Amino acid sequence: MFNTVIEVILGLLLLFLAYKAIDSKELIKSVMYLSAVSMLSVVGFALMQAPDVAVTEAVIGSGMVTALFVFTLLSRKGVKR
Amino acid sequence: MAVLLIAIPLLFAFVSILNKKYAFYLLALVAAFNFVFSFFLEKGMYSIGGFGPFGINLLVDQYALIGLWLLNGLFFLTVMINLKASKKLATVLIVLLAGINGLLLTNDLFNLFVFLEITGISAYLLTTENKKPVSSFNYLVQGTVGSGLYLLGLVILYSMIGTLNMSDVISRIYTIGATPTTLLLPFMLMFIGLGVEAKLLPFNSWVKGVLEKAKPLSGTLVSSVIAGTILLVFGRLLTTVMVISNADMLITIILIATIIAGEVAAFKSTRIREILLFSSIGQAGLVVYLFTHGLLMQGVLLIIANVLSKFVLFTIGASLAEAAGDEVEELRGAFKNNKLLGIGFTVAALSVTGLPLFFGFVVKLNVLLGIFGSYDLITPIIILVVSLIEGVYFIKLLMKLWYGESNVQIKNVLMTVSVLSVAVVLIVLGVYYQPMMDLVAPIKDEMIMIIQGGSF
Amino acid sequence: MLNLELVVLATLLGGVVAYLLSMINKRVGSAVTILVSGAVFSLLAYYGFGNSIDQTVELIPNFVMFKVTALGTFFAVLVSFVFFMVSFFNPFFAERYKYPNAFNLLYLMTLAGVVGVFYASNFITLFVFFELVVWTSMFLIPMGKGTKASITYFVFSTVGSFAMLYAIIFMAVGFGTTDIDTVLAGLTGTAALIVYGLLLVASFAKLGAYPFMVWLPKVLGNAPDPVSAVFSGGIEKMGAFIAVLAMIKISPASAMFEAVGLPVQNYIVGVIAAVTIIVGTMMAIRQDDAKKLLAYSSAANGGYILLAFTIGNSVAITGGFFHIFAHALASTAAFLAIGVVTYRTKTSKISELGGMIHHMPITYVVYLAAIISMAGIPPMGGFISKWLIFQALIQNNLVFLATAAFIGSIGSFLYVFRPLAALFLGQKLPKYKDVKEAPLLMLIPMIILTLLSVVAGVFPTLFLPMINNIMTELGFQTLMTSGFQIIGFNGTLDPALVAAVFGTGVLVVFILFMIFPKSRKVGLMDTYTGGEFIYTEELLHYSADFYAPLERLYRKEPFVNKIYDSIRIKVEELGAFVRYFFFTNKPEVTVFWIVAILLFIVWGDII
Amino acid sequence: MKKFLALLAVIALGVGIIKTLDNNVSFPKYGEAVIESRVSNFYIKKNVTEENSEVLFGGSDYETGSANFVTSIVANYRSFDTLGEVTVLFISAFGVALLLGSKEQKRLELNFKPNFMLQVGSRALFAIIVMVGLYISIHGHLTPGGGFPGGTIIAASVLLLYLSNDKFRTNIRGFRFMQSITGALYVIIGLVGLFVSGFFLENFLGTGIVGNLFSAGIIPIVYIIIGLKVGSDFSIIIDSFLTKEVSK
Amino acid sequence: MIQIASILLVMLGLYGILTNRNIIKIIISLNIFEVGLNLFIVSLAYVEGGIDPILTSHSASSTLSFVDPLPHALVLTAIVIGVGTTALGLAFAKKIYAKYGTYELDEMGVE
Repeated sequence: MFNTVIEVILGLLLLFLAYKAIDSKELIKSVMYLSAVSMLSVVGFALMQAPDVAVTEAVIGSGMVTALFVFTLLSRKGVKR
Repeated sequence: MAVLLIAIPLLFAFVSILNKKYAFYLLALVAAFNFVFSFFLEKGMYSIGGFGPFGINLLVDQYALIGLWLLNGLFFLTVMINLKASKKLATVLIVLLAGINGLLLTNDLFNLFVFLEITGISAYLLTTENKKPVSSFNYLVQGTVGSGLYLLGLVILYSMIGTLNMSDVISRIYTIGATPTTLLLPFMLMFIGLGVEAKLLPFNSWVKGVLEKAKPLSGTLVSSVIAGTILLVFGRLLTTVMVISNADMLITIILIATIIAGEVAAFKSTRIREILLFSSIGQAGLVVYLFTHGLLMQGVLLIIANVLSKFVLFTIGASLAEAAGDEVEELRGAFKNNKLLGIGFTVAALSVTGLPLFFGFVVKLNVLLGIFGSYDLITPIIILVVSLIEGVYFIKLLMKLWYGESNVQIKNVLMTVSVLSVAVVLIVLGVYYQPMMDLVAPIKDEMIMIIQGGSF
Repeated sequence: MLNLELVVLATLLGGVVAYLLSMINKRVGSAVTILVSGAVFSLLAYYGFGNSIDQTVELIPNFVMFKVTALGTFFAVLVSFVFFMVSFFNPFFAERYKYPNAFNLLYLMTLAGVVGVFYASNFITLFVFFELVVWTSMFLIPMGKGTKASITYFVFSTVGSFAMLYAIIFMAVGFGTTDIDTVLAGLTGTAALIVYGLLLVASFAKLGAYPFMVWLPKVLGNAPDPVSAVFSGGIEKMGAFIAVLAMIKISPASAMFEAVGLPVQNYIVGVIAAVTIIVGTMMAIRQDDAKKLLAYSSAANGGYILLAFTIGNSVAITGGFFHIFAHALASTAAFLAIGVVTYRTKTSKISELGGMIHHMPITYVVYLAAIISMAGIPPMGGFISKWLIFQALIQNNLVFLATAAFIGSIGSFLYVFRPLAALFLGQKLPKYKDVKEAPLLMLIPMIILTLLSVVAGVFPTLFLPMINNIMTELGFQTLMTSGFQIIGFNGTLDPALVAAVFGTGVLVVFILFMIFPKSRKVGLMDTYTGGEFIYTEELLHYSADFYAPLERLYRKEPFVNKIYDSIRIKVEELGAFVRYFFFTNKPEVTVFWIVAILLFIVWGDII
Repeated sequence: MKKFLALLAVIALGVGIIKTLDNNVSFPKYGEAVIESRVSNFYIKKNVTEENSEVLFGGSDYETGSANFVTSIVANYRSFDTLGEVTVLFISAFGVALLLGSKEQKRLELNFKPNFMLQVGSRALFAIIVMVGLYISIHGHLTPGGGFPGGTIIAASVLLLYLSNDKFRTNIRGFRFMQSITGALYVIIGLVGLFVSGFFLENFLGTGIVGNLFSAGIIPIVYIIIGLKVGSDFSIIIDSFLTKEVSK
Repeated sequence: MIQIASILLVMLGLYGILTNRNIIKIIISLNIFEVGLNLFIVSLAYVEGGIDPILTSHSASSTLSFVDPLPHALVLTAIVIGVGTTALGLAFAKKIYAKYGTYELDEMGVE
């Protein structure tokens, strides 16, 4: 029961953040939303008893990928942080 | 032993980045090795890690062997022809070679996905030599979506039947009593996913950008070698895995549309590379059509004919376009000073058009006989009309390239030699085709036998 | 004993030899073509009529199967003879071609292909050689002026050959074999009708019957003259061969057309043939280019051949074969004559030429003979065949077809007279004052052809045996002859007598012409009009708008051309549409289609 | 408007797919997957090549001694996939370097002044993080994680150095060397298996006791190799992203 | 629920590619596509009340009900391949930006 509640919340949150990531105007924001999405997906993996996947996604998916996105955006001329 | 065809290239690829200077020699070495070694391969099921049907297996049957001989050979030729271009991309090319061999050999659905990605990424990198990053990017996006859809379909299939081994799929499907309706979604997802790579019609908006300005190396590889590989994979899947489906109507529509659209677009086009790429789209559609209608042998014949002639056409076409310009008008009489290349080009074009004394004619005859054999009287008409259109624009092209004044000069002995040798192969196969027939005759029975649990 | 496969292979080999020799010296290579085609002709003629050809040895792989028939021999000998005759011109035209050595190779390949077609015993072989001829001759055309013509040629003959291919595979799947005799004999019912129609499409496409007439003038007008001669004398005849297969060997049982006692489909073909005759004649009348004129006339003659086969009784069929024979000789001769003119003057436009008779009398005579043979005037071969065909037409009281044929003949008088009067007669242009008669080597074939067609007109019974062989082979009774007389349905024809009368007439006129004082020859420049002397070279003989009043009746092109153009445009528009919608180098297009198709799949049961 | 339609379409498609999967009788509902009918059953029971009624923690000499089933699949049963996957990472790292690092490179200025503590601290952290990465990699067959996260963590340590210091650049040639050598080693291990016992990537070492560090045959070795390789790949990617071509 | 959400995530990814003309956005959409895909694959492995597929001292026997480990392995592969593709795509993005000075596909003229 408790599990299902968490799953529902998680799912809705995932969809919301994903939509924001696609829809938001500023690139840096949508990158952040993306990393949030993958962070939440880590929770999902954990819920589904997949620790290996969770760890990997946490490190690679939301860590490395986000870093790469940020660097790409940083390399723009005159980008403000 | 079959794994050496993949492992050796990978090993060389890893080593090749140590020293950029020698990378090219490694490439030449490994390409030659694969070409030669594929002839010493005996048929059989090669397990990896020794886990039998539960691990990953490489399957070497007649089908795979034909593909290996053909594509490794052409890969070697292509690399040798474009020495300069290959030097920069040596590592990518080696990995691509590994990917191609993996695609041809693997007997595991997920392993196929991995090799699809390897081939895809190396192909994206290959297209960077055209200096058109946007096109390459589009190619990457669409390729990724395609393979993602393939993965989706494959995991749905796995969760239904619980195995990834191609040879076991059918038997498991029967044991769990899956119906065409339940299998429709996964099969269609896989079909579309591969269709993106195989440039079937609605999914191929990447082709134009990638090939319309392609340099000889990437153009030949993408349009001839990689296309042939993907089509062969398609054939294997459609014959051994995706046999039960009730979307035949939809698929047939897609494929017929592909055939017509490709040829018609080529008819409209006035640039040599566009003409070639559109015609190759049409041919791909025809090949997949044959596969979906169980005409494996004819499909393979068509692939062989196409890959060979597209190799010749694109090598010459791209180098002409690089030398003088894309528009056919600018190339008028380009063969006046390059008679040998012109002869090779002519032979290949006539073979694609399906005129006798060339291999294309034998293939066309078999294709039509096969389709008629399934009591289908309409499709032959479509195919004939389409190949009339094809003939028209190829003849137009030939006439313009032969007659006219031009001072284009292409000096590349290696290219001339290899192109002419392929042309000779086309002629010889067109007259003495029996050996080739005997070669491709057993492929379908072998596949069926392996599905039914037989072994060599 | 002569082996056919050896002949074919030797011809191809000769082509290669010619190619290699041409690299050293163009004329030597062309000489090789003369030797090879001559050898082929004489071998086929000697052994073919001696019925001692074997086709057993298997040198070419197994889809090539030969079978010797009287029909095949007739066609093969005739066509190889045409090739032989024409090949005499090659050395002279050699240096005008873009790729002379390739020309020699392709010329002999075409010859090999044609021979293969006529001796083929199964349809696959037939088709292989048919297509071989298509693409080799296709490369022969643009050696001259335009490259567009060869594309047109490819389109039309490919339409034909694809129709035939469809029929072939239809039969192959049905019967499990493609052996011509067994298959054609076994056909019944609708299948027979389908095959009949498809084969006839192929034959129309080659003969240039009405809807497919477009390619003839383009090709024969633009091709180099020897090639035009080969086309109208030789390659077109493959269409007649296919027509024989379709109309005589298949006999689709269907509703009879009571009024004329013909099967309906035969009558339809007859109508098409009639239309071909009329359109061909009328178009020929208004041509200014002599070669285009001859092209249309040979299309019209193809119509006569078809007409003969539609009637289908022994007289008509004999007439058909005889017409094939006579027209092959005549049209080859005519094209060669025009070839001589263009060889000397670099043009074949009637309005630009005149008075050639003074420069090249022999050519003039050759052309005269050829053209009256085409028009069916005695004492030429064409007359005999037309007489036979008219006999049959009247016998079966095919009124409409007969009328068409008559109109065609009358029209042919008109169009043969035009180049005669304007090109050979008429006034001399100073521009061409030092034009000489053709060299001897070019005269030889023309004279041979002329003599042959005269003999064919005077003593047709000399040539009837080879046709009678075919008739017996096809199971018709042969034509009744007595001495040199031919016995038709109503009344007999004594060609020798006719020729004698005709000859005396000509003789008398000639004598009178000699006796009476000659009119003073006036050069082009030393005359005046309206009190004004003439300083510009312009032709005053009425050649430019010869039949202007008649032509005003049909000013426009035949509308089929427009149809073909519009088809081409439609295809191109479709191509543009496809490119705009699908090949747009945009990822979202792909994704859109993916989504759409998946939607169709998952909601398919609802939609 | 267009966007709305597109959204509608994809949602309709999603619902349709869910519906189709739901109607699909042979497709297991969420949480009702039957392992017994899948090949993974054999992976868990470890009786692909031999017969085990039950695999116990601490038992010894199974066909693969990995306590972590996922690892046993990744690095043993389906190790060939992993080789391909490593190749994908390798070729994309190479490609990124090829695309971005064509000319002479110079460090991208992030324009913020790290204070002394941060710089020193990051140096200190570097070693620790590398240790952690290696630890995770080598314990892949006992605990969650394994080569890929471990390698990424190693790369993260490099990243830390980059961030803490604007002037810093790693020794790319060293990483390239490591990348190449580790990749080659992986293939060579496979080939050794091929020549020792006839199967590519055969687990030719003793598998030892389940749960011990030194067990599971080649799995720890493979995983440490993968860790180093992934680390170097990512480090190269990071470097090419954090540098820009010298603008003349 | 997670399964449904994951499928919808995949669809959202497609939606992103469908509507966005910005390179970075397209790559982000690809990533969402892949995240959804991975979630879906893992959700196929889940067994009600199953435990994580690792033998430890307190889950010491293979007879217990584990979740399916094979999809996890597939997902590991898929994640790494995904990050490789993403890195390549971002490299293309940087290249394109260096060439055209923008990420908007519409603003860089026809290729």
